[in-house]
Amino acid sequence: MNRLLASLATAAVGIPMLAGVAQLPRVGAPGAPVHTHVAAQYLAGSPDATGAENVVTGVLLNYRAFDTFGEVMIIFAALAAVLAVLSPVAEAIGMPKDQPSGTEHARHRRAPPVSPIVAFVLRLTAPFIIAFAVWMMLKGHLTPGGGFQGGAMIGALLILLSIMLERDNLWPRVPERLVRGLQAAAPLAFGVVALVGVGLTGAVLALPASPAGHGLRELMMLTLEAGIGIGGAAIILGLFLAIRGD
Amino acid sequence: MSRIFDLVMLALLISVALAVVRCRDLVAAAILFSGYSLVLCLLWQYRGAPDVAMTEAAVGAGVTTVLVLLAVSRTSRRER
Amino acid sequence: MDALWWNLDYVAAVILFCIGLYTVVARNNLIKKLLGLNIMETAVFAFIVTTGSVDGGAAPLVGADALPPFASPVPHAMVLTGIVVAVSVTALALSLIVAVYRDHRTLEADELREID
Amino acid sequence: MRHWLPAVVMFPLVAAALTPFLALSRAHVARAWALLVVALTSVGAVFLTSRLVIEGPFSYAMGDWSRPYGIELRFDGFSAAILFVCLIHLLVGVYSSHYAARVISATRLPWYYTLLLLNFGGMIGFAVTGDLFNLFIFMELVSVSSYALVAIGGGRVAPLAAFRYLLAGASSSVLILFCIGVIYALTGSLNMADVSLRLGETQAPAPIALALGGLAAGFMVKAALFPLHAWLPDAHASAPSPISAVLSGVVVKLGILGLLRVYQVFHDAGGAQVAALNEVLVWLGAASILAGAFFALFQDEIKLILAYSTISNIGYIVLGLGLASQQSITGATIHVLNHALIKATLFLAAGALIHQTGCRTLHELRGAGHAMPFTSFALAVGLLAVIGVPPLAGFPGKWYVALGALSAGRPAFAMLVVLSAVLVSAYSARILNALYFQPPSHERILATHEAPTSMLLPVLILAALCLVAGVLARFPAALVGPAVARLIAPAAG
Repeated sequence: MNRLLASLATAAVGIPMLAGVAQLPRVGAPGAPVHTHVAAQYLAGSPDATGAENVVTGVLLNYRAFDTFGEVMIIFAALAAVLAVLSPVAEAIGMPKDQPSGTEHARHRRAPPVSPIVAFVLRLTAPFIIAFAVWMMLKGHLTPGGGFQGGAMIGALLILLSIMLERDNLWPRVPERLVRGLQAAAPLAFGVVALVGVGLTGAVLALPASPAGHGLRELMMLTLEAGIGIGGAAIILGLFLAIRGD
Repeated sequence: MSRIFDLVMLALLISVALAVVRCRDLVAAAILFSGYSLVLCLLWQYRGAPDVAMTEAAVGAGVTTVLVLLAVSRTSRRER
Repeated sequence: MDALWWNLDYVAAVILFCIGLYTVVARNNLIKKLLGLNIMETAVFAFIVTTGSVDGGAAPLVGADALPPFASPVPHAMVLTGIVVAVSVTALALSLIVAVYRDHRTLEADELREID
Repeated sequence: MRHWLPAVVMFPLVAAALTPFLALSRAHVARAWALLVVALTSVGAVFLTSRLVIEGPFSYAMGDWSRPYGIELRFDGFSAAILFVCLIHLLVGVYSSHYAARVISATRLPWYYTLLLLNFGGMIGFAVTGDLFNLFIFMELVSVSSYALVAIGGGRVAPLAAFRYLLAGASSSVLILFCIGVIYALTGSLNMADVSLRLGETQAPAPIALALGGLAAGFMVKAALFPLHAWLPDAHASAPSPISAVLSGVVVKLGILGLLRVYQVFHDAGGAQVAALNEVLVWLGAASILAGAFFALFQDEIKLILAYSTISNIGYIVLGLGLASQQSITGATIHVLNHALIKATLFLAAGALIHQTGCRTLHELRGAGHAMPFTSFALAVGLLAVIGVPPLAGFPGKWYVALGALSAGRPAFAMLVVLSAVLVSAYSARILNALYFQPPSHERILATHEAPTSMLLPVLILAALCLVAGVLARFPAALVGPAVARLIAPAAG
């Protein structure tokens, strides 16, 4: 019965979608409004109007920077949410005592030891991964890539390092205030750039377009990229550690 | 020629998605989902969207799969 | 019906969306429902990226030697943000799944329905 | 200071991101910081609303990129709802000090206030943005923080209810994003005003119908309209009471505000399709009124009754939208604002009862009216308001919707609005009967004393506001009037 209901619901949504999608402009048609309206202006004015040869980064950090600010707030909200749901419910009155988290930690500590091959390969490739990620973050406005891709890569690397180093407790004890500061790096970067933008150009999240301001515009875009990258990496590591049960 | 590549990739995408849905073992489903993200990444790279392909590879195949495997390790592996 | 042949990419995206929706509604395991949700999201991202593509279009990098036509950059920016939203929702859903398992020791929707 | 509009959105969000950095694990610092941020943002909201009254709707181009190349924030009659969002978040913040310390574990408290601020900033962003994709992003921000706030109290039901809420919310968000993709493919722009113009010119009825239907369905799930409401009762009942007040008062209204934006975007494009959608909304709204009130009759837990009452009140609002006459949409908008006050009063008062007595069901709460006179008085005022008794806040919204039904030539729905008050008064009477006219059956009822002032003060202020909002309904009606008039005006094309 449940499967019939589900397939009916899926058909009720799928069939109108097919009908609607069929009448859209042909895939890849150069004359479609997608290419002639706003996008044409972005592509035409891109290198000098936004200071980014990679137009996607130009859109993300300049034309629609407010969207990226919202996106950065969402990934931070996910971290706050995961920590709110999984922090140990120990001493709330009338709450059944949650399983002692001590055993949780012990179970992780006795995790199978990391094989030497993985350890060696990781130690070998770690510098190159970091170099590539930092290059992608800082060169995001010229070649494909950007803050968030670099941040995701550094986050993945930190996850690998945390698994390996934690086993023989080389994992550094970072003060909590620094951790929370790094995790809030991206919204902070947007706040700073917005204020500086208002000061210079009189509009929030506006980068100085005048020829004199090009150097400053480059710096502000790099600040945003670095903030998004560092913030993204810290949050992805935070998500991993929180779901694992630290 | 380009049309054929598109159709092959789309067919592969749909078959991997069906495999993810039908697979009983959740760890295998997570790995298949990582493969699904990589096929999607290839398709987008071909479609002229390198930024999106890179993000889908790093985030979709990388972070999502790691988090799903982590959650499976803390809960049950078999889907009844 | 030839419109459907030319927009085959859109049709594939809609098929993926339906696979995901069916999984979310019909499957019993909470993690499988979550994977279905991810398939739905990636299907919409595939649709949006395809709307931005152009025949023989190069990546939107307007460097010195780049030749038009370029793919439209706005769908790429939308999907980039969408992927981040998808991973955020997935991370929260997984932590809820861990919390549910800690309380009820099962992830099957029918068993859970009997409990509350 | 013309930068108030972006400041009102960005300041609370950046402040939310700094909360863990400032507070670390000290809950009182997080709470003080959250209250300060909400208070400052309320000043901005009051300033923006006064500017709206003087100048009429105005907009702000983010990044100095004019329409349609950049993102445009637009403050019109419907955006003035952020005043009520500020008010409810301020009172919930004050209420949460004592309540949250007992119900939520100390390690989670700083994150509780961070998520509350994120929810607050996201809701304001959603109300003022004039860009379709930006609307989606702020909707997701509100949704993610709401899912977590439902589960933060812990307990047996909360995480499961939050997961079901997440699945329903995320599926509808995906459908909404798909429709935004279709609209972008059709018009090549994401700015609402620009899209509205360009949609009028395109001759592709099928994608327009798909986009309109998909967006409406997505926002109906967010607003928990009748057939798509299954996720709401468990989520709103198992959440901590201050969060239930925010969810039922503010977050559910996100779907209604979304529907209003959809009407604005598709105003010129699909005349026939919009009429068809109106018809669907009318019947679903009517069904929601009856179903919500009917299910509320059979619940024993006080917060479940209030959750089903929310579904019933969303029915009134959607019925008002569907009737599409000047009075009915004005009535719907007033009821959006007044219902926020009423449901906040009810959930906070019920939360105070549960917090003091530890009992959740009507059977256990018997006789609490005499043990906690002030809280029960506020609950009684809220219940009378929900029925729609004239001087109180529930009356003007329903009255305008009934008048709108008559002027739209559908007296049956006017009758429905009036007669449904019987069903609503039935479940309200059950609560009042249990509180005042039953001998206490649970020994803890005798031992309880009144709620602490930090919880009692917001509840009494809200109860007073229920009366004030009922009497002064003319002002929000005047504020929203022009925006509604533009919505009703025949299609320009």
